Amino acid sequence: MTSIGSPELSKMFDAIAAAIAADKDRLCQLDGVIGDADHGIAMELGFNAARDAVAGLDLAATDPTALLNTAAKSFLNAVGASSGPLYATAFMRGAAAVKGKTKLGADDAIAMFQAMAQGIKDRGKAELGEKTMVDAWQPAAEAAGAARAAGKSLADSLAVALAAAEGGAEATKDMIAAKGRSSRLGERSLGHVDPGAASAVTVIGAMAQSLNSAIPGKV
Amino acid sequence: MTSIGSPELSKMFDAIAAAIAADKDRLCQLDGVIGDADHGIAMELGFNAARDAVAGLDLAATDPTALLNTAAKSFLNAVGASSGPLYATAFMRGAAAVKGKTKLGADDAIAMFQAMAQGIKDRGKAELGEKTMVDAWQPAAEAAGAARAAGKSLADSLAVALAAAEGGAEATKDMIAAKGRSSRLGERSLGHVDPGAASAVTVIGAMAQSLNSAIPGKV
Amino acid sequence: MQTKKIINDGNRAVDEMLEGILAAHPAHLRSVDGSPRSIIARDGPRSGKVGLVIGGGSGHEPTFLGFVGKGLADAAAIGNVFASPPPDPILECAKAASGGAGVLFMYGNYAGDVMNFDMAAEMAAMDDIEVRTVLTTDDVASAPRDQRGKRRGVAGNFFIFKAAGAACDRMLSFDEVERIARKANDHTFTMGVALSPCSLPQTRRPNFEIGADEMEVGMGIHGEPGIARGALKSADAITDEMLDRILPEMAPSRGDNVAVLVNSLGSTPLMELYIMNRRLKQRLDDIGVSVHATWVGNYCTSLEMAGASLTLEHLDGELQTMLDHPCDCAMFRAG
Amino acid sequence: MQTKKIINDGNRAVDEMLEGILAAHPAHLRSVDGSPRSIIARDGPRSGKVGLVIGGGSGHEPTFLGFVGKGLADAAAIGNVFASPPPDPILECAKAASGGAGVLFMYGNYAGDVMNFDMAAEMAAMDDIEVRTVLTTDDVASAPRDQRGKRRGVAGNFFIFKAAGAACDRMLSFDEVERIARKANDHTFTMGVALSPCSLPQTRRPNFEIGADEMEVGMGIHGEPGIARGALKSADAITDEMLDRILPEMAPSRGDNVAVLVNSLGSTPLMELYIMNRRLKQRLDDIGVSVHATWVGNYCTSLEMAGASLTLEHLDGELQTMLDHPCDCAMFRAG
Ligand SMILES: Nc1ncnc2c1ncn2[C@@H]1O[C@H](COP(=O)(O)OP(=O)(O)O)[C@@H](O)[C@H]1O
Ligand SMILES: Nc1ncnc2c1ncn2[C@@H]1O[C@H](COP(=O)(O)OP(=O)(O)O)[C@@H](O)[C@H]1O
Ligand SMILES: [Mg+2]
Ligand SMILES: [Mg+2]
Ligand SMILES: [Mg+2]
Ligand SMILES: [Mg+2]
Repeated sequence: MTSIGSPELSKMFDAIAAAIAADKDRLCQLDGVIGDADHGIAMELGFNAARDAVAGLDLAATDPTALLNTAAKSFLNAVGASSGPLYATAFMRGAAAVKGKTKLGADDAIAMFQAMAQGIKDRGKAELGEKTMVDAWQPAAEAAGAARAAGKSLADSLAVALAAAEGGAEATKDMIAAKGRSSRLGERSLGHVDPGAASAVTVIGAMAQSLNSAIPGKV
Repeated sequence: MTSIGSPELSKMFDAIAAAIAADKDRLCQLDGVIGDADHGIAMELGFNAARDAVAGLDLAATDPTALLNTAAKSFLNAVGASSGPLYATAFMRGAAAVKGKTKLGADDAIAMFQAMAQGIKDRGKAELGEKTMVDAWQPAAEAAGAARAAGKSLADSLAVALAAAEGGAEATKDMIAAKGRSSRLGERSLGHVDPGAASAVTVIGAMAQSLNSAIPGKV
Repeated sequence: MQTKKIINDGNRAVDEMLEGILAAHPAHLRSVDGSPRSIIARDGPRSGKVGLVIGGGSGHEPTFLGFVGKGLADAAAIGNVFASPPPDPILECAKAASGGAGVLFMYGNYAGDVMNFDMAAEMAAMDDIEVRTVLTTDDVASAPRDQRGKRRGVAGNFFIFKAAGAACDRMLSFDEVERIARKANDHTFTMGVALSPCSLPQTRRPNFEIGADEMEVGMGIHGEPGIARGALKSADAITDEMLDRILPEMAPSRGDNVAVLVNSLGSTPLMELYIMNRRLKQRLDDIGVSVHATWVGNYCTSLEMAGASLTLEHLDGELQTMLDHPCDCAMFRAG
Repeated sequence: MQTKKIINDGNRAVDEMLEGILAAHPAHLRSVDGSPRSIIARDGPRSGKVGLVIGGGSGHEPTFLGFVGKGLADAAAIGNVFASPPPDPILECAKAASGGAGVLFMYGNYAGDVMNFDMAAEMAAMDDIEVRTVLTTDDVASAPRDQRGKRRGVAGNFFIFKAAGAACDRMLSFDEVERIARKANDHTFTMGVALSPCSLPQTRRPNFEIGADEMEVGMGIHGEPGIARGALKSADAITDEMLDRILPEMAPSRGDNVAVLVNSLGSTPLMELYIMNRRLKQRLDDIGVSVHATWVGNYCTSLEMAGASLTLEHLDGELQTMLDHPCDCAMFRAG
């Protein structure tokens, strides 16, 4: 296995859904502090729906773009909320980034990953430092791109992406929210991790692990 | 002091109000178990109103009958509930029993006491054993009457009345309520003291103490 | 530790509430001069009409005040929290509601209310007002079927008062009004469950204890214990448990019409009530019973108690006419 | 330990609630075929009329569903608990509400709602439906005065939707409807306090922690923290604190008219709301401001949260006309 096709992407959605389900309570608790306590629910619903929709596809007859669009649509329709449009846009952009391919190599996977981050940013109109999931996704995408450009393997690139996401999520503690529900808290949002940034780490971690097993080693 | 006039009755209402106020929480708790948790409130409101109304009278120009009727009316209007008509009727009957007197001797006091018990019974149409305040008041009135008939002093007569009330209240534990709010509980009312019987003990105790100090010793 | 309430002085809560109600609904309600606990409809009492006086303890809002208005009750006498009003404000209501054709007293069947309203009725008779009384006894959980007269009046009040109020508004005779009121009571069945206690403004302590996973089946609307304490069940199971008591008694035939009230005891939100209504409708569909009208919400509450009750009114043509008769109250409008 | 709820499966709560709502109100509401989260008025949309689509997360009932009906909103798109609906059901609402004269989207100003409704608006444009959007931003506690556009929409929705719905029903032009909707929003001010948390059906855990003697001032209707945590105060002090923020911004002149909404966030009973209304009326009387109409009750809730909000709408002749315009919704009627 040195490339990522629809079966591998389907496994990736299994992995994300499992990781998010395990993380649900923590995410709801984080959201309870500065938001409305439902982020874990939304993420679980969304990724369960995406996983199930993808599992229902004839993977032999579905290319990655179609698969990612299916995931996007089903996530969105199951969730709404903030996470819905953000992750739906992420996957639709990821889908567009790999249009025409049936198998994704390491560069394609990185391109998909970067497109996802950009999609979240475009949909939410959030900048770095506004205490949103962008604070995890953008550094992760930048780190992944830089690592790959520097000749790192997919696994290593995604490993630095995950580390960057973790750093970014941790950094949201010191930010005052400027976008999303918690932006009305002003200074009271200080000291708490943004739930969307926290879940981004979980999503990115599951993606990394799953894609690494599709393209293992030093490719 | 060997007789009871309006000043002494006024002091009696002070004494009852103080005793009930001190007992309020327990009475609410008892009522919470088999009723609606407000019995202490009703009794406190009622006796505070009675005390205040009586305190507002020109005692020199008010005979016991008028005083007791004032207490009845003010208790009733402050409370409503079950306790309101029951205690209002008690005091109105007590008032009628001493009609025409300005000073009450021991026999009058016992007659007043018995009339009160009968008033409660008539108003509530409750029989002994139905788990109501009648189970304290009726034995108390009977015991007081019997003791007085046997030549006991007012103090001793009221002492046996109090003991009988206590016994009667305690006995309500083993009764299934057949009147009042708790009558819908069936067997679930078993094992709990009736709040109205409990407060009757408090009222009778305060009355006894107060009247004894008006007609002390072996009269 | 005190329970949390937005109040000032607990002892003044009822009077301050009434001030707030009169301030909110000046077009519908006023109090009798000198008797602030006697609330009457601005457009209710009139000559030749049987007057309808309802009342009882506070803490059940919008019962009783919310049902005062044209086409429903003419007046409500308001007691302390969970306590019958004393006779005086009831008497003032009777006087204000009297149009010379008699005054009907309607209220839930509780010892305290019976004593106070009866005293008021005696006083009204001395003022040459003929008073009759119809007690509501819709709570199926509060006494066995053969002792219907011993049952409590709870949320079904709403349908029963509505029928009587419509009969009065249609200028029916005292006999007819009384007959219809009794019939509405006979045709109305309620059962409730409670999940958590309320607390009185004066004590601010939970008025009963209940386990974290328990419910009280058949709970009264004053926190009186019901018929059984059990594990909290699903909405469908709770609804079924209620219907399994109500339906055998009501014994509707296929094609019959009912009116439905899914009532919150206070803090149970609409979401949960509508989930119950979903099951209720399934059950009625199954036995071919039609729902003529449904009310869902806070109609007869116990302050902030959590829990809900179901009420079914078994309609015939006459009761349906009374139900559909328009009414215009401060907190409720229909027709 | 789970919080107590009368539900079946937490994940099915919203859909089961909707089933119960449609079963209860068949004369008023129906869902779009194939889109059960798109609820439309039976007597609402019509040719030549601007369509009004509202919506948002569930858990605020009777907001939003309760305000769908003739004279108010034509359709509501329903999300999960405290979650914006996705674009698809919103789009279906837009199609159903469209009478060819444009469709106005109105909803509370939350990031999630904005993203989903905007996506739906783009999709509607592809179907040749012109969509405009007016966000409600009445929560004075959620951003400073000079950032009104950043504020949340809360209970004031009720007045703002009502004005827009009336303008639509009166067949005003799209421009006029939009202008009136914006004006109603500009004239409407809300502030709330919360005393205890609610819990989501899926988690059944309190969604925030609060001390036994504390209140959260400026709490959002999803349990979002407000502007300050403080000791629980008396009803009068709480009402004053709210008015002291609202009135300086609203700046009414002597003789002005306002409409009042005293809203329960869920479990706060009518008694407490009316006690607040008493104080509110005193304060308005003091400054010579008249109350044209008052609503008191559960209008915009956060499931079973304890707490209350005050909303004032500063009326002029036009807004008063819109407020008085009749509407007939499943859970609300006026005029
Ligand atoms: N404009 C935005 N751009 C990017 N991310 C956002 C934006 N608004 C909110 N978010 C993210 O969404 C998360 C909340 O998601 P969720 O709880 O599912 O939705 P909601 O706030 O609607 O309840 C926040 O923690 C934040 O990371
Ligand atoms: N019919 C009755 N006859 C005598 N006492 C009664 C009757 N009904 C109720 N009571 C007494 O009243 C008590 C309850 O009083 P209270 O709590 O003040 O009234 P309520 O039941 O209206 O809340 C009961 O404990 C019982 O002793
Ligand atoms: Mg959230
Ligand atoms: Mg009691
Ligand atoms: Mg009581
Ligand atoms: Mg949310």
